[in-house]
Amino acid sequence: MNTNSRNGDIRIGFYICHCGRNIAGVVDCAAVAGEIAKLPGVVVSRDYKYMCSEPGQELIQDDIRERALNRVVVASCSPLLHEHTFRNAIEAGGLNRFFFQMVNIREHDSWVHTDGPAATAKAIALARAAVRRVRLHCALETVRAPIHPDVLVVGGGITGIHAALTLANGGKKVFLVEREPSIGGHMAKFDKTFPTLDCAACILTPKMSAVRAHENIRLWTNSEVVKVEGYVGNYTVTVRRRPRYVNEELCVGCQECIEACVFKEGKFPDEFNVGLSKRKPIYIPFPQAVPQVVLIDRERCLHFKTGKCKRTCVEACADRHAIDFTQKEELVEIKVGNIIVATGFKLFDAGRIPQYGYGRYPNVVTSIELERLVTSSGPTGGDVLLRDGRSPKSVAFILCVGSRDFRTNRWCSRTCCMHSMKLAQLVREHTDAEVTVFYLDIRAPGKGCEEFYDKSLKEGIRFVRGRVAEVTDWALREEEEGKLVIRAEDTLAGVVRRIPVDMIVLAVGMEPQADAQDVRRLFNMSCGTEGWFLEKHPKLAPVSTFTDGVFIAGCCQGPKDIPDSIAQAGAAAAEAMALIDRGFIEQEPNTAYIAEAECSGCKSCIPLCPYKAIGFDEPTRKARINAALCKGCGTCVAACPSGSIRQHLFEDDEIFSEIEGVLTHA
Amino acid sequence: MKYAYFPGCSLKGLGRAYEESLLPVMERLGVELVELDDWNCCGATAYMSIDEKQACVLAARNLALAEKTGPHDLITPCSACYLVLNKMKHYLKDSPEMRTVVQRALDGAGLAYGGNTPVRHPLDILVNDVGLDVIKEKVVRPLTGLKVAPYYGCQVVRPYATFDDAWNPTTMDRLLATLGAEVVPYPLKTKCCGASLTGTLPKVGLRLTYILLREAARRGADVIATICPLCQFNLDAYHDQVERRWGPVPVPTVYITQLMGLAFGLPAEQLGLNRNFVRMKPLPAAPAPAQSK
Amino acid sequence: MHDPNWEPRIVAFFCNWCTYTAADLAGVSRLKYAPNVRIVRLMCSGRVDPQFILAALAGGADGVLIGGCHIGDCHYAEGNLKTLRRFRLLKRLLAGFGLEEPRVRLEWISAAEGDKVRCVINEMVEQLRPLGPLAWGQRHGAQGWQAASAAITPEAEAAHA
Amino acid sequence: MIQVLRTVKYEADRVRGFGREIMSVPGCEQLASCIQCGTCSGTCPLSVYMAHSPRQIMALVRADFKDEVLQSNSIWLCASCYACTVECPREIRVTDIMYALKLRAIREGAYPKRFPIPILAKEFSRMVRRKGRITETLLVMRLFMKANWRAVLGAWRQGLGLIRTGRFVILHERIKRRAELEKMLSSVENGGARPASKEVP
Repeated sequence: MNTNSRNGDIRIGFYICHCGRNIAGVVDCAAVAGEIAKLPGVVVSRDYKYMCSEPGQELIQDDIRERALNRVVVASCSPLLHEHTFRNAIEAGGLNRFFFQMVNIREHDSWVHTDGPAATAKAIALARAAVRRVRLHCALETVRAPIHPDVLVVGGGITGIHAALTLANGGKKVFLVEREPSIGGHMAKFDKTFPTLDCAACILTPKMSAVRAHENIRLWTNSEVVKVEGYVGNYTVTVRRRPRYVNEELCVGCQECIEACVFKEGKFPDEFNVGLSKRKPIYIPFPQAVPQVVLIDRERCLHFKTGKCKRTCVEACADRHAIDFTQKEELVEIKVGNIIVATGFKLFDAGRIPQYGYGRYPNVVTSIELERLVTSSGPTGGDVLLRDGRSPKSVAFILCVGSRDFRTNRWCSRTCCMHSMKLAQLVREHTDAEVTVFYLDIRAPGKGCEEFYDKSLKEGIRFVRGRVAEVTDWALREEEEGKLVIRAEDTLAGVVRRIPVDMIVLAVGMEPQADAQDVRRLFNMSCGTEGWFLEKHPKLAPVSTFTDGVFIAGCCQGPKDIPDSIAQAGAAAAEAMALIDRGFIEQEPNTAYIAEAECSGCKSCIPLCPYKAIGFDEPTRKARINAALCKGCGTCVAACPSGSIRQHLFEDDEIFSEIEGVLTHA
Repeated sequence: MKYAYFPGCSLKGLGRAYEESLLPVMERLGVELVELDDWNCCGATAYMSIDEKQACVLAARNLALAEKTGPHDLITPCSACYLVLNKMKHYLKDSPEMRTVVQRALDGAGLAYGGNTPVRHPLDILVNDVGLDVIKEKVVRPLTGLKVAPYYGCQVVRPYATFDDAWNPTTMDRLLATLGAEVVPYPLKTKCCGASLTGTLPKVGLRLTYILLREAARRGADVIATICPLCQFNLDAYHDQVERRWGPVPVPTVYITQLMGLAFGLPAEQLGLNRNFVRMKPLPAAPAPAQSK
Repeated sequence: MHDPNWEPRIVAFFCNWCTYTAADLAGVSRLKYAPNVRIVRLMCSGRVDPQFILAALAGGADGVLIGGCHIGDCHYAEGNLKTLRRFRLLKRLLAGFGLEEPRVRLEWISAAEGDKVRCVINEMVEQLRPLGPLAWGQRHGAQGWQAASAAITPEAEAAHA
Repeated sequence: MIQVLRTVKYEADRVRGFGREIMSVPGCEQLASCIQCGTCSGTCPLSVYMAHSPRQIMALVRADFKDEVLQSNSIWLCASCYACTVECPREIRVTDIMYALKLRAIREGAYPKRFPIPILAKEFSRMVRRKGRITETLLVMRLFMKANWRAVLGAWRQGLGLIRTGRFVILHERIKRRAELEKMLSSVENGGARPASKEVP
């Protein structure tokens, strides 16, 4: 690397970015450059429109060469966004990448203040601190750590499936962990998909089978991640595999055991059909389930409950011996380099809005219940029926149930407009019912979606713009007797209407999984205020998290339709693959180290380190830090009574100089 | 159990049967009510459209009087008073500016507003403080066979009450069941009766009243139980006008406290039942000794 | 009384993963707050050496704000617990030196809580305003700082766990 | 003949700042978040009688059409049942906004003449001020005399009924310390909700 300096003196280049009007609109950039130019050691002080642009970076590189700079400070946006960019630039200019300090005058200054002079003063203070600090910087080398080539994908919905297949097709070994007994997620329950109306099963089932067949994918259903340790490239993950009481290797999926069960009929609500049909204690989640392995519901199985079952299932399985009541929960530990979290969403509980009568009126159903009703493989064989078996003459959809509502969920769930229009079209196909859709705003921005809206209009589906105030069963007029009555303002016609219908479909929104907070902690991620997993940057790093090597995809990050989920799955797979194929990661050399001469051997630092990176060297009676284990938090540094622990990039004197810098009056 | 008691103007006027039944019922339950000395009108809904500060002062004077009386919760049987007093508490809590204005006004009379007195409705106290078990013990004449539509009205559960659900309240349902009555599912239990308009815009107010009465009749109710003096007056005193317009809706409206009194074996005359325009039929034949439900 | 044009100066130490990111989010969301704070980025609030706080106070800051991840959410497992322990001890010491309570503040602000950054900063500025300039250097000189920092030992911290 | 009405609104019809003024009343801030979903109108038992539905009132307020709002019968038809306030998905306190509008309409005399509801409000406040309490029967009599004396004739049957059931009170209910109350009320006189800033004419 480049030498520290010419003739030993410090030569600093300072650059302040206008960021168009983003910074310059509030901060007087020229004034800041002028002020900083006066500081000792500052050789160049410039303001420029876009420092991150190619010419901006060249400006720095030219100055390094022509003005023999050996330190660079850039005042622009957040270092979390562009520190990497500028470090690369100065490295390309021939300087060690750590002779650099960045000043955040956009996110922390121009965007949050309106008072120009005050913001300018703040920018000067922050820049002065950086200039003082950068003088003390040392040349450092980044550390390379190898990346384990295997990947963990958490969640076997369409997102997880696609991510796993993409990686596996690229030759990477993938562990796919799914909590439910089958992969497929929500999509497996859908009849058709918007806006093309192609059959969901026809496009999903082949992918599910591909997962099962892929030699690079290890599929663990009925399983959950319980512990994650390590860091990018080197994660150790513990997976809990819950027993299905059926041996996955031995079961061939013939389902004769189900036939043979002592329960002659299904008796328990079928999860897959959202309670619209019944299943037995031994069952397969749905016909296309992957793996094609039955499982036993321990809570319902007579053998487990009473110990007095005839065990006709075991008889039926005969010499395959797949049924194993002694199966125990297993904890499996795996090593992976990257993790893709695709844990999806849960549907809003319609009972939370009592005005709509869900749970009180039997013919008020949710969109996913209707989805099962219109599916030919569903509990009614595809007939849309009321609970009493009649065919509805009128069906109403209520949109935004648990969306855009400050008392429940504030966000737009993005898919319900299209989902409801799709279901509305299917209801029209399957029945001769009149269909009315109550909406707030039709949101159909996806490709082909506006056209789909138009198709719905032309097919005679009636649209009423207005949020339904309530659903009741009290009749004011004869035509309302025996019906569910909707009261709503038709906001476009400007009248309040009472509309009697036979069936009401609540388009329930999406919300974060109930255990999202636990999962977030498990993988060291953040959640936004709404509870969705937080991406590293909303635009530039939509599938990354603040933890390197942990990616998010699909609806766990926010509501999405299938194409967007798949796109994110591919993006997350590509991000992981890029890291794997590079083979190593460059770690920020911000590790702690011991100034041995000063260490008193008091050992107070040792218990502080959560990574067990600090050991004690008995012969010398000094503490010793294993740099490979150190993550650079600096807690031990702050705690060392003798001040003998230091931290690269965050040396005490660097921070003191920064403090002094921000406090020195202009 | 002791409470400060804020009757409100209605209970001294059109709604006097409410007070006449509330007091003996509470006494029977061992609940002591001490009427607030020199209480004034809460301001109701009308004053708020005249002058916000004065409306606040009206409410605050009563709350300050209650605080001065002692550390007892304030029981407020009238829905409008209950709503207004609670609303003003919220308002004063959220607006320190208004609080200063109000305190200055109270200063002259040696009163202070601390905002700490809970303002509570008899339903809340009956179910949550007294308890349904205790009430059940006092029932000597169960209302078996009596079909009752529980009508809460709008202002008790909306929007400040914390003791019950704003959309589907159930305290009165449970209370009626405890008395042995058959509770009729009544989806209009919190719908507005239009009382504030019946006098001024009869065409509008009466229709709302009619809808309530009609649905109660449609559901087979013998009687509507209410907890609001305005609702009771509206559903009762305009009953003849409703029937003249829309035909028979033969359901009387009484206070829940009157039904409680009957169940406790108090004589109907003492409970103000004779004040109704539409009289309630005598209770069905005396029940079998074995208590059901 | 102090100069009416006086503005409190606050030095903030924010952890890289939560609070610094939250401050970025406040920016991206264009939330507006008082321009009195100068943020110093550290990897973890656990890196905040009490001497940094003392140096800031001695160097002319009127208040110090420390921001870290919520308890249980620390990027480094439990660095913020150490911060809390250390902070409790420091608060007591500083109280002994007559430092007013609002001058040194610890807040847990997650990466999603941009609005909390705004609220905390605005609130702190308003709390410091009536206190006037700290002028710690004039009150205690360099000795004050050294005495205070000498009292912060691992044993003393452990006592504040 | 077909009746035609020109309904265009000009910018000059707006009273700029009116929407902001209402939104600055404590409790009314959420109006800014209105998405015109119509839940308020749908749940309102009286919206079917209103010249403008509550939703339209919200829109007109936000758009600064002060005159149209204050002259609308809608604000007087609000029966304070709070259904809209409880149901609004954006947590807008519609009822409180109605109060803020009623107050301004009375203050500016903008309500429909001989419309009984604002008259009732005024008579109500007058009686409270004088007596400290309300005597409903007497209040209604006053209202009839002020607003529509013919209505007294229509209500005779009810009046007789009240006398028969002992509910017709002819002596004023009053508090003891009336002077104390009057002093309190007059000390905040002319306060109201008038904003500190000047109204834009």
